[in-house]
Amino acid sequence: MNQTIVSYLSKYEFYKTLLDLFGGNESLLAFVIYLIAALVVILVCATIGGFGTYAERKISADLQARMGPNRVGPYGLLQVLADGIKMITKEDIMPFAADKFLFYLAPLLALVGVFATLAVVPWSSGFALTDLNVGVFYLIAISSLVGLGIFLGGYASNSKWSMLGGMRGASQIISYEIPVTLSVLAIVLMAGGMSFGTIVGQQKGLPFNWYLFHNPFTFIGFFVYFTGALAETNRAPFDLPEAESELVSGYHTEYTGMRFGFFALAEYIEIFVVCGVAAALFLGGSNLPININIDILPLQFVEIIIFITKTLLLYYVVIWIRWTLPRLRVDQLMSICWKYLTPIAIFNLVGCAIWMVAFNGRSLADLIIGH
Amino acid sequence: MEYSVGSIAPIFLAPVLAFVINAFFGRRLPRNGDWVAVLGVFISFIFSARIFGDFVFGKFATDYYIHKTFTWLDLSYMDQVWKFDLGIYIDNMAAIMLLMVSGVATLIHLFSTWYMDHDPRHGRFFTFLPLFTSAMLGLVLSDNLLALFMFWEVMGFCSYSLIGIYYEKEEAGDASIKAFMTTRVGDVFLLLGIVAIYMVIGSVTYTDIYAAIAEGKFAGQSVLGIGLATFTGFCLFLGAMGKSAQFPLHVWLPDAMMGPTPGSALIHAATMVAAGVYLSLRMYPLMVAGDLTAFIAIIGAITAFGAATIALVQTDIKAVLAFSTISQLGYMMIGVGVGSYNAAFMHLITHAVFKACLFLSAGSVIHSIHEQQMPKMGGLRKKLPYTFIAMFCCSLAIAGVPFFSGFVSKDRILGDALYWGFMAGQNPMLAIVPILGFAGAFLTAFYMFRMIFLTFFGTPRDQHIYDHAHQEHLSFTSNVPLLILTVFTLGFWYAGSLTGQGIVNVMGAKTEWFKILVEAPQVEKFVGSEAKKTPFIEPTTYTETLPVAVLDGQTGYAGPNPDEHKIHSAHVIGAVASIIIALTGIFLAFLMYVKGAIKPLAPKFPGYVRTLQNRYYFDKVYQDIVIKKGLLGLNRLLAWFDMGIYDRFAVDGWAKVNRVLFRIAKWFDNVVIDAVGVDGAGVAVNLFNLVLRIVQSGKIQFYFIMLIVVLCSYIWTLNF
Amino acid sequence: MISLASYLVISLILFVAGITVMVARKNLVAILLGVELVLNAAALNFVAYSRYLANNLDGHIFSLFIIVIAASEAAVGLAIVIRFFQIKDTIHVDEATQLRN
Amino acid sequence: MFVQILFGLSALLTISCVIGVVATRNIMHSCVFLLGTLLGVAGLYATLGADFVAVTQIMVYVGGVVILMLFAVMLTGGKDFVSKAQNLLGLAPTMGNKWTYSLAGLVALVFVLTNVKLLSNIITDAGPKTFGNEMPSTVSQLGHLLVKDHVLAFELSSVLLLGALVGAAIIARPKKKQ
Repeated sequence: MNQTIVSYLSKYEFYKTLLDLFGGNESLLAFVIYLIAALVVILVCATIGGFGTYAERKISADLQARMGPNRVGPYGLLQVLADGIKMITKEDIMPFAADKFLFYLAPLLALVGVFATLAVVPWSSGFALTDLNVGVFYLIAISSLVGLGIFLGGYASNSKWSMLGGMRGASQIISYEIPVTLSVLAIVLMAGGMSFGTIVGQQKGLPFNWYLFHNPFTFIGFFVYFTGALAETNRAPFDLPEAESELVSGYHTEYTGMRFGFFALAEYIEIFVVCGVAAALFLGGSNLPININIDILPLQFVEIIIFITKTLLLYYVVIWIRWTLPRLRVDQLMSICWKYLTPIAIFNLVGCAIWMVAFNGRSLADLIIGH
Repeated sequence: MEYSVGSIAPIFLAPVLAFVINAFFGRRLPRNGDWVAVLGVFISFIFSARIFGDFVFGKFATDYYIHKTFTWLDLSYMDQVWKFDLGIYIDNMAAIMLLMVSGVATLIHLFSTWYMDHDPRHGRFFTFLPLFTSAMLGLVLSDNLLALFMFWEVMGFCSYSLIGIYYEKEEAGDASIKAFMTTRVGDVFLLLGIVAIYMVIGSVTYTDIYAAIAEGKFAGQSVLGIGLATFTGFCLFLGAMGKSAQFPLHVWLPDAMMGPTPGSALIHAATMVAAGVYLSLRMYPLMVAGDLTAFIAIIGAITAFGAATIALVQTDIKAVLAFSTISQLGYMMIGVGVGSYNAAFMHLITHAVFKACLFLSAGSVIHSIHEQQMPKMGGLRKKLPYTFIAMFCCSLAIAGVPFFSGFVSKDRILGDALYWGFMAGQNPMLAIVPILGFAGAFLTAFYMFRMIFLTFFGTPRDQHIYDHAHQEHLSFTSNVPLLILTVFTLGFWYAGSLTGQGIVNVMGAKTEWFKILVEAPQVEKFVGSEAKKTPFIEPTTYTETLPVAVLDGQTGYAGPNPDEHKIHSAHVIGAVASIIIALTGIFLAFLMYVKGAIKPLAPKFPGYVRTLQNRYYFDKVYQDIVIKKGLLGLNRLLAWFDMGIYDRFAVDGWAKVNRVLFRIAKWFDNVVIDAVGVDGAGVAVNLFNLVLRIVQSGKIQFYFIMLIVVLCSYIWTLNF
Repeated sequence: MISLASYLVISLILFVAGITVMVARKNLVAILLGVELVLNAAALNFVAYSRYLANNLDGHIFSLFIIVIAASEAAVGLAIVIRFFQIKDTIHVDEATQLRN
Repeated sequence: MFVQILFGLSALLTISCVIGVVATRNIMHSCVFLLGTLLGVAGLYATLGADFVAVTQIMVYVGGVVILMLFAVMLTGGKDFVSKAQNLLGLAPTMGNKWTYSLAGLVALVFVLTNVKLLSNIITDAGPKTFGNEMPSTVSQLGHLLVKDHVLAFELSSVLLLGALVGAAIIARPKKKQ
């Protein structure tokens, strides 16, 4: 069975108390725990997604020596709330020639795809919603729903800008899935398992046990993954589907109000998830930077904080890149994927396999220090 | 003595590595990476030399061999064992062969760096040359027929690429396809033979085959009414015929000179064509078990003589050498056929050395004067002194003049053939083999010296070419390889005595080392040879060093032969006869082409000469009969079937049938309408067409429904 | 407990729908869509049998290969459809009656 | 309990979407319903303990096939057709109207019933045999099966995929201008 938050909690005494409270009905208790945990995760992520817009504006302002939002609340922190209220109260416009069914469906698909990935994000060693044994694979698979949502959104709007944006988005996402998957596969190969628990568990201890520093191939692989992930989330410099200077606003040109909000939210949460995966796969995930062998509940919260810190640092890098690099052309985008990233990723995969055989899976640091 | 895989594998892997490097990065490297190729082959030469030294200079017993295997493919499922082993098998023969192949290949690579310099296909050439060498080395190293077949095909592919390297020339393209397709005929049979062997004994490893022969597994089984040993032996020999250019599959080799000359030297003279002979020698017990020796001898004799006659009239210097290669391969096959096992193998080695040298010399000549036609040469002796020395010595060797290697090996074959044909009490018709052999030897001496005299002696026949020829200087890449090879055309390297007849002993106790080391496999020894197999990775613990005393004994000999005396006298007769024949041939050539004392005989037999110039019309016959009449005819038949029958009857037929029906209806309409009734006929025709149209609607989906309906009714009828 | 029959019924529905789509729709893409449904029905059956009848995972392997084949079938089929559209300017299946030109 | 609920939801999704695929005229909507069906089937796989197959199903279909189909629909105009031109006296089916739908459904039903008849003695068996109610990870077992027992099919499928890749690229390439 897969490890889940329920199976983790069942180790503790208070679980028995809770079980008594529910009259010994384990299924019901598990359902309630899952419900609460899922709600918490979704709410936290939605908040993070919302604050993503705030962070974006604040950091861009910082990079351009401006002030950024500073009127609503202290340091403009309540700007998020104001934006949300504005979005909800806006008129929901449906273009006359739009395909109504798909027009409604598209933002939901995007949002569902992102929320579904949250199920396997390894917040900490115990507090993952579920630790699927095909976790990484599942994450990559289900996140392609976002691409589908973007494509359908572009199509359903029945507008040229949207259509172009949607097609660009779909082709970009399915292309960049290949280098991303290949570089993730290299890590799966090293860890010997597809569940996040296995992968993160292999990177315990000091930073040189992270897969980032495991061998030269994984080091390159991290950058391949990160570049590909940027493209998959339609972030600059790969934000061609919504290139405002060419396509007005791309696939969500015709969307207003909360539907537009769904797209935006999906994008920001996806960035968070992708950064989280990068942190879990390459940067040691939620592990403490020291090796301790005690398992107490408060430690889980420390682990969550570590994981979120790493993720947010990467999140900062993403925003930093957006406000630093200019946008690519379409042909450059494709040639980067197919001519550079994919071959490099394949090379990395083969290199990792050879490394595994040649050095018995030991890391570079282990080889240097280990004797 | 422990051989780890690490000390054997570089023989094969170093050239492969060179190939990989040159294939992927060749263009980026200085000089297109030709030095990588040379280095790779040289490494394999060093490792081969070590093994050769251990095997030849008395570290092991004469019947020692290394056999290491690993499981390549394990498809065992439940309790069915189905797995396939690959491995390394080195015995004396393989050790000698390895040294020869890697040594000759090293020199040829070295020469090629000079010859192919500034050639537009430089890089491509140096990509395929090491691959080719590695395939040949792999073939020698491999311990089973399937691996042999794989390397065999790799070599076929390489030769295809190297012959067609100037693919923009139409002849080169044609020649490469011809070489590929002709050898393919043999290869199909080779594969058939391998499969047949696998079906019977469940393994294609040499040792297992030998053991199976000894245990009599082949006896009593038959395929298509032919004894199994005969069938498999014949199939394997057909493969060997294709690769070794034996009559009637020899047609590809003369055309193969379209490639660069060093390529020809490596492929079509020294090593690849020897693969066929090597296979025949490896499978010699099978050939004996299948009573194929007489057949092999006759094929060899026909090839030896026929190719020699064709070589008489060739004017292209490379064509003469190509036909002499075919002819010499014929001698090797005679050797296999008449049971002269070690002489055939020795001739393989000596021939490889002097033929490589001859081809390289020809390359040197061609490179210097940019001309291949001998009538335009002449007097080049002064311009190309080193090449002349090399070519002259090699010609002496191939002609069978004493003190040279050709004499040692060829005369042993001819002596054995003489004994076999006349004295062994066989069918008197088989005397044709030694007769053709000696006649071929005479012709060999004649045409080789015709070539030498036309090229190097006399006065320049084309002054312009002569004046523009470069004066040759001693250089490490251009003619030192030639001279090194020339040194090894001397006889004493091979026989210990200069003539092979025991007249002058040079190397003491190991005088007859070829005879001691190389002998036909004694199949009985291999029964239960599983124990000698060692796993691939662990260092082998199996050691069997022989006390030195045994080396001086006669272990290598098969035992006292009651006919020893007869054989000896046959050898003496053969030696004397062939010396006389060779000298006569040389002298005749001298008279004809230097002195002019005898007019060339060609004008007196115009018809025959034309036949020879057309190479006995083999190409024409293949072209006209096999390809035009056979394959093209078949194609035409199929096309006719397609167009004439299928199209006309099946497709147009429907239309015609419809039209005919309409016509009938019309007739019916016109004739019977008044009598019978107007509407009836019309409706009938309509209905008929309707059924027809429903069945033939051209709608995929309707077909699909029909499919399901038919399938359902089928299942339904089966089950109820 | 869920029985084997319930899976088979769902697979049956998928299969019937697939055949219906394949036979009834006129759009070439829709026909390919029906093929996917049929293949899915078969794969579902394999996995269900693997769990309920057999004692091994061979059914999973089969369904994996079915997925592989479906993917390549879709790629090639859709390529053909697009090519057909370039030539004929329509993807009506009844237009696809010629073997040449 | 979870499994039963998941089964119910997946079955509902599958069946309702499959009806959508058949019933809707809009080919684009058909594709989206197909997506729902495939996700439902993935859910059914999950209830059968086939975790790897389920995720592969999502990966290949959602990420690949459905997007490919949507692209194809978009590139070819996305119309569905109703044609009555080929009506042959009402005898042969005219494809694309309600009669065809009924006929096709009938044909398919007959086909399926044939098979049900064949397999009826198997179907009566109940209760999972493999693993009981436990659902252990199948990933490592599948890996071993793929490279041991089914290695030939595995290799062949890689060749097939390469062939499909190259073939699709060549077929769909726009015509060169003469």
